[in-house]
Amino acid sequence: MVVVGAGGHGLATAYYLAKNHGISNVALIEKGWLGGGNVGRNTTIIRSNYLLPGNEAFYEQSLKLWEGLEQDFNYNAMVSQRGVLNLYHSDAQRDAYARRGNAMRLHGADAELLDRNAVKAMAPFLNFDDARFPIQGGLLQRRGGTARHDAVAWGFARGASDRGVDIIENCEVVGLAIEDGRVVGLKTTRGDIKAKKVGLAVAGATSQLGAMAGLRLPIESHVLQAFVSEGLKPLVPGVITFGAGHFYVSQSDKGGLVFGGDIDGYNSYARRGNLPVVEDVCESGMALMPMIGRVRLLRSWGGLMDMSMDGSPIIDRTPVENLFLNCGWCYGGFKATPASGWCFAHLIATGQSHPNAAAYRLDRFASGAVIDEKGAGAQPNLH
Amino acid sequence: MADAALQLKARSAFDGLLVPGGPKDAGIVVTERKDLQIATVIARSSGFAEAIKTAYGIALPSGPKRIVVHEITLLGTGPRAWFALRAGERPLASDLEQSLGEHAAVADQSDGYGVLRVSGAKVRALLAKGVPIDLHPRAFAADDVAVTVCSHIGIMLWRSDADSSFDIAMFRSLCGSFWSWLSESAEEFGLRVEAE
Amino acid sequence: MRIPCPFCGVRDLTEFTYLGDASLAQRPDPASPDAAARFHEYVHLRDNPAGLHDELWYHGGGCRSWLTVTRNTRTHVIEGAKLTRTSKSWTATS
Amino acid sequence: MSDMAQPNRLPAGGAIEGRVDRNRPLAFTFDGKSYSGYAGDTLASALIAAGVKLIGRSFKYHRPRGIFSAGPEEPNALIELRGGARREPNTRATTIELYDGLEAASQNRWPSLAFDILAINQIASPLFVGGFYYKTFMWPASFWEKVYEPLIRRAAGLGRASESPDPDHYEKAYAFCDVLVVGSGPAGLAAALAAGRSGARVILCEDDAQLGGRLLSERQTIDDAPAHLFAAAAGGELRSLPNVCVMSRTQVFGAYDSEVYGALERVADHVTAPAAGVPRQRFWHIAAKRCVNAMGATERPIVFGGNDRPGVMLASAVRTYLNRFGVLPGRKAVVFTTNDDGWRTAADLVAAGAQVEAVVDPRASVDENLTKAAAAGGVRVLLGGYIVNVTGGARGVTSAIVSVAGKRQILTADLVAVSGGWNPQVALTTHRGGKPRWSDALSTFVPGDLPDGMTVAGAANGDLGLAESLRKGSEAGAAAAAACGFSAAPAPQPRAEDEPTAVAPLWHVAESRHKAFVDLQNDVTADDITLAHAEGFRSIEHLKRYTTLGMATDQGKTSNLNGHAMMAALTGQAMSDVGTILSRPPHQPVAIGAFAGHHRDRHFRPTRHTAGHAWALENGAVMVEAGPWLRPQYFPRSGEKDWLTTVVREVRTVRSVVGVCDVSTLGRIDIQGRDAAAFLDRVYVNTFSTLPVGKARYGVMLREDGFVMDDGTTSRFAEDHYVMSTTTANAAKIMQHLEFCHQALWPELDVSMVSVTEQWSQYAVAGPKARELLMQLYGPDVDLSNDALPYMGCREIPLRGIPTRLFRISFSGELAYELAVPARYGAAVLEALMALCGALGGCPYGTEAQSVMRIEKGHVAGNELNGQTVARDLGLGRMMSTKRDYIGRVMAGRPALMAPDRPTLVGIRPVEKGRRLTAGAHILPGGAAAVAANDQGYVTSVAYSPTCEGWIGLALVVNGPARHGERVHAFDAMRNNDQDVVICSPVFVDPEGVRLRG
Ligand SMILES: Cc1cc2nc3c(=O)[nH]c(=O)nc-3n(C[C@H](O)[C@H](O)[C@H](O)COP(=O)(O)OP(=O)(O)OC[C@H]3O[C@@H](n4cnc5c(N)ncnc54)[C@H](O)[C@@H]3O)c2cc1C
Ligand SMILES: NC(=O)c1ccc[n+]([C@@H]2O[C@H](COP(=O)([O-])OP(=O)(O)OC[C@H]3O[C@@H](n4cnc5c(N)ncnc54)[C@H](O)[C@@H]3O)[C@@H](O)[C@H]2O)c1
Ligand SMILES: Cc1cc2nc3c(=O)[nH]c(=O)nc-3n(C[C@H](O)[C@H](O)[C@H](O)COP(=O)(O)O)c2cc1C
Ligand SMILES: [Zn+2]
Repeated sequence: MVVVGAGGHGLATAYYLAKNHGISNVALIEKGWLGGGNVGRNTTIIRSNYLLPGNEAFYEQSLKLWEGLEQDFNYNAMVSQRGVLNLYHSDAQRDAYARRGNAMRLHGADAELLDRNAVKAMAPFLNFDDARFPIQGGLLQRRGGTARHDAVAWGFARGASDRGVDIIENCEVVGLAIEDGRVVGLKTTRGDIKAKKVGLAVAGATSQLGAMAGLRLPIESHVLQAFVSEGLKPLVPGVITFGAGHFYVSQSDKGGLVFGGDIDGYNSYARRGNLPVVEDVCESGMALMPMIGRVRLLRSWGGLMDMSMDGSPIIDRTPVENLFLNCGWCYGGFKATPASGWCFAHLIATGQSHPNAAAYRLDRFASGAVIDEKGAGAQPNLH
Repeated sequence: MADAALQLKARSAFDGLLVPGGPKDAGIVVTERKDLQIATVIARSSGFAEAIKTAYGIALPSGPKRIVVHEITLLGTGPRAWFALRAGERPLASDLEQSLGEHAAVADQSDGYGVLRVSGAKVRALLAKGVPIDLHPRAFAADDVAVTVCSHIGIMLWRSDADSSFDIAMFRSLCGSFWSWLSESAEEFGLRVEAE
Repeated sequence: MRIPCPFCGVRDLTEFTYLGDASLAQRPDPASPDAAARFHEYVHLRDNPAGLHDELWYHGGGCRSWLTVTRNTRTHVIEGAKLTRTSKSWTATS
Repeated sequence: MSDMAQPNRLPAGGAIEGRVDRNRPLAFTFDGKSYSGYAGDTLASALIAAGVKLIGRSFKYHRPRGIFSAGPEEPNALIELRGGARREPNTRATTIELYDGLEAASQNRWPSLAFDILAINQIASPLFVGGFYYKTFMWPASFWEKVYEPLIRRAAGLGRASESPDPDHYEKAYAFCDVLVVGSGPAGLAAALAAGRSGARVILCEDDAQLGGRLLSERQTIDDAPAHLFAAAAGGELRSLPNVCVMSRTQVFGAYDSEVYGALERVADHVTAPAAGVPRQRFWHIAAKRCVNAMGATERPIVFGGNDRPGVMLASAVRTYLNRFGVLPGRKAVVFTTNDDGWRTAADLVAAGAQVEAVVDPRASVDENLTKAAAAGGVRVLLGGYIVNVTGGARGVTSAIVSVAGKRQILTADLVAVSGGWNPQVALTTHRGGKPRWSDALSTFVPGDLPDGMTVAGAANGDLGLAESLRKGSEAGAAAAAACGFSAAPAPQPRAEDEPTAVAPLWHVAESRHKAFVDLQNDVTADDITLAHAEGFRSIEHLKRYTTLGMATDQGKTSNLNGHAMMAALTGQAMSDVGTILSRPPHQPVAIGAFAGHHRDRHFRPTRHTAGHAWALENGAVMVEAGPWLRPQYFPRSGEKDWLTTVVREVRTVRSVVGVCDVSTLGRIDIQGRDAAAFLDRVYVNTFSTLPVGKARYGVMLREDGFVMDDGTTSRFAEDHYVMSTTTANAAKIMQHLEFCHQALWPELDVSMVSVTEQWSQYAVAGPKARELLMQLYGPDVDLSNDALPYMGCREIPLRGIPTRLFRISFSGELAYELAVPARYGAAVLEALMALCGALGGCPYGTEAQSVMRIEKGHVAGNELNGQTVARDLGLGRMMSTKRDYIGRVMAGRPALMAPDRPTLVGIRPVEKGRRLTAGAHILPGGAAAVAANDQGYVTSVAYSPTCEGWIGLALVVNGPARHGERVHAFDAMRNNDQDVVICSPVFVDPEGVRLRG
């Protein structure tokens, strides 16, 4: 069996193939260095505060897996449940968050709706007095938080490797061998590989791999930037997201404020963004917490998002037999890493969708059973 | 009806925002152009160019250019769109409608925009703080027009006839925000507001 | 990034809004017998190439034109841009 | 001048005296103690003058650290500048221009700089090796969360940010030029002169306060005069050219697409606080046709034991302190250099009167001019030598232990000047994806493929000599100008000499036994590199992330190459295969406030005001954000105890008398053309071509994927003239959508649209006395009877000579009109309306009352039009034309969107009378368990209905319409408001619509 892409999802898939299904004859093929894709460049937020039926059970499974992950793979991924606070700024937004919080509770997840005073007690430095969009309260998931992105990749890699998975770096898949509608192997920059089953977990490169199998997919690749400030003594507790602009922030274990905002908004494979988004993010940051004016932005970078048409992922078989697809994570797939690996491994090993990922079908766009949390429609750059 | 309403008082877009005064040697001088009739003109057919020629005796330039005919200033704002202005009370939209007939869609916008004349020695330094286009005379000539965005606010911008002087039009509802940007940005140069 | 609007000249990215692949300007025939399948492809499926990409941008902060821009998605270099409006293309000035 | 307070200041009039302004002394404090320096000093040079060696503590081990460099690459001397709300953590003392009253404090120490308890980390340091987080702090399980993590977090970071809003303001600005020159060393100045003289528009950005780059730091000559005079003269000429803009204190920090460069101008960082109206910093977007990158090079250190002690300094920095600032960083020095350039430091130290114990150079032989000059200065030469350890402590270096051919000797010294060669600053050449190229000759990376429009000149390109920098700079400047169509007669080259620059590679003194630092700021040691290698973190990107090499505020400017070369040695790879890690913008850290400019706090986004805004404020309205607009939410009167009392009163007044509401924020689009009707038929699900002139119709628009996009009424004023209204929130989006439909899909249609939202102020007049009120306004000549203006009619009616439009439409369900008047009369008409309204016993009402009344009528709004609903879900399915195509028709037919069990609009009422409903509650079957499997929908909107005398709500519920009368459960754990509710019709008031036709 071959899994393509040693990002978080590919690594977790290989790990659970070996661990849950006893399948260790797995090669994990990576074109660069392991963990160098989105798993190594995200803002590390983990949470399960989703709204729609197809999503919430999956993300809650993922959060539960995070909670036991370090003991499971014996590596410190610095899972830190310091809470995720989504701010709201209007009555309508409050009600939308109430809807979401209730959906979470129905799925057994934790959620609390805070009013302005409770938010102020938690984060007194936020802009309560001179705001264009005053803070009215927030939806808090205390079990949410962050995990150390690189360590997650390394932990899964170590765990998979210990269980016999071959991780092959600097090896790019350049073609798929398909016979009679069935995948039988791959062509790589380091030679051909035969395979009974192939799972694709290549995030931003999904369309390119899909094209090798003759598939046109409901995916666009977009760049998302992220930012880190110089290291600071503790300033921001947990994760805070701005509800009236594009800004989310947490503080890394090294003291840097790690923050981000919206995607740049156009198709891209360049892994770097442009100034308008830098400005938009910093404007939002200064609207929300003007104490960071003199904090210096240290570094910015970008990753390639596999944006889907409804903003939700795909974990499914494809029209090509034995070719499996894991993609569409948009900018929220880090938190999904454990459950994505778990469910994708389940699908590849058993041929059946895992119940928690059953809605992530490729044909849902044709059928209309889309999972559109934002209600933005078939326009990836709006999700 | 009651007497008070008999004289419905018109208020200009910057009413209450601009207060005349300021230092004599100010680097920036601002005046509201209150006395304007404004209309948008959209060409509907290929007969438009001919209709303009018949009505006004000129060929319209293509591109974002300004042309003045019969006291009407026409600003090219889009491939088929013009922004028309005329000083004074005479209604402009209905005049244009009559002369262009079915060749154009005309809408009265006299109330929809606030228009400022911004001038002074520092005017380009001021506009550089918000306008993302090159206003150097080599790049933005006397009859050039730009529809652009300044400080998150959509504007139309063109040179007025005097040196170092620009006219800027923006939606009426945004005049307050535009003014807060302009007055803050102009502070270091000194700002004087003059009545029209 | 700056986009060369055929009407306005080269303008900053902030003036534009992105829609996506230029094929979105080719709406399928709603009367065709396989309209459902064709609309599904039209609305949802994309080539998403790494390289040259024809794409639709709206110059909402400028001349309000829809543009078809050819841009390299690997380098962001823009090869050209034209008005999307093509058929019956009369100009208002000649 | 002998100066007790500045013991290390070189005397004025000496062979080397520096160029600070001794007539302008400046006072400053460091850790509360007072010092003095001179105008022209940096904080670092002033501290050196004052004899302060210990500046801070290192990140991980809390080791004492001093000043290492004289520029922005500084890894050690980070301080907190200023205090209170202006506190700036992690500020490099080497880049801060001294100003009078400057306050600085050391950071990352507790309780004090000299006595730092966390320095225990030094002793415990085997635990703190690279990657220490990942393997330690694991067991037992709960210890990570409860003990280790909080500990690590408290120890993390360096400086303390201010916890109050930044009091200064920032600006953004845009600049355009033919040629951007980055850096004003000899290369940059020559480039700017060549381009500027040709007439091209040139911008020269220099990070430093002064132009000149290395010319300010060296004792070289140009045209037989001290080189800094050339810089001054060049600056003068450039400033005199009208087409040239010289921007000092301006760092170009990033190269972005389409030849856009980001630059930061520090307008007021060199003064106590910005003057009134002056921003602290200005963030420039520079669009340049060409760029000459002349950023120079950064000297690289060597990794050896104790190389982090205060008193170990880059050799070129020593020269800067001597020649530019006139301060002596040490009295007894050892120079450790792998290249000819380092020898100059020995010469300059001698010239300044310091003692140089030795020049240690690992090369077996060097140019004999160097050794001769050293001997002449009384300097010992130790060829084939290495420093293996430096001893000392918080008070600085005490000795250097040198090994020559295996023999060790101890040299007493208080200064160790080190040079491992020079690294061209390639950053800007790589921001857009370019990869640097390895140069064996220079033992470093030089620019490889360049981004469009950029050339590199001078030390940044590996041209290290002075004459060469001048020549290459001027060639690059002329070529850049020529590419923009400008040329000038070639001018004579300034006369200068190339200094010797030979270099041999040396990264790490392997003999060192003591802690040898690769990354001084992040405390990454040589052992950490070895450990990373052993653990398998061998690619330089893994090395970086595992050890944090190059991830500190200096981004590895002095450490990356050494670390990578050390890893290459371990893996046996060639440096050309190892490559470099990606450098990313910003080149040097940039304050977040600068990127925001004016757009912070309440200026985050523009605010749109209607013409009635002032009136609303004067009349006590509580305002609420509605998209970009502010609208009156309600108008409290004195004595009303809460918003609900007010809103109930407003609703009752409208339903029983009359009320007026400002609805100017709705989008209004003027649509004209022969094909306007056909066009509307294609964008709305229902038909507008059949709408008679003088009538309005409610319409619903879909996205192409079949979901509802927007709704509103569109009125027909002539065969070829409609006015469409959109929701406030969607106005801009709909305009864009219509333009798309026209320009991209159906350009053949004769239709045109333009927003007229701003042209009109619009007021809803609603209630039984609405007609009476409007008749009073228009006067007796205007007929407003049901026949003259029936329900859903619209007319243009002049009001005292003003053109107005009157629409008989109703959102509230009452007899209602919307009156549109040209916006300049908006305020006056509102005042007139309100006077009349008050006289009739009516009142103004806001968005809250409007919302109550629309819920009472079962009208959908934003909460229901949330992008997840199709027309059928909202009870609007019957409007969908079956005869023709329209946007979204085909996709709305997808099976899942036609499914009969989709959640569909219903009304709900509490079972328990008087109980409050909450929106966002989920609907479960009566008595069912609160689990996801039982989730059947949710409550979208609720209101207290004075008309129904109780709370009512709208909900989307599975099979809703078939379930009227059913008792279900509303689950609201968020508000602890679980309760049973009864499903009912969504129309609570006047279902037959008698009132609105009245
Ligand atoms: C800036 C940023 C911020 C983010 N913030 C968050 C967040 O806070 N929370 C959250 O939940 N999510 C976040 N995300 C999203 C999340 O990182 C991704 O959704 C997730 O990591 C994607 O899955 P992955 O880890 O498998 O992808 P990747 O790590 O990108 O893995 C894909 C791998 O496939 C490899 N590959 C591609 N093509 C080939 C080929 N032809 N042959 C071999 N290998 C190939 C790639 O090199 C890559 O290593 C963020 C993403 C970014 C970029
Ligand atoms: N002999 C040697 O081994 C050796 C080695 C290196 C340099 N040098 C000397 O250095 C000089 C090289 O000249 P040069 O002009 O190439 O470099 P320079 O170092 O003299 O000047 C570079 C200038 O660019 C500025 N700068 C750097 N990054 C910037 C940015 N992002 N934005 C704005 N400004 C920025 C710096 O502040 C500096 O003033 C020569 O005098 C040469 O003799 C000699
Ligand atoms: C959570 C997180 C924290 C980071 N912290 C730092 C940091 O403290 N210093 C730093 O230089 N880079 C930091 N980075 C950014 C990385 O250096 C790097 O830019 C990112 O992994 C993307 O890789 P690339 O820039 O090589 O493409 C951080 C990245 C992430 C995802
Ligand atoms: Zn344009």
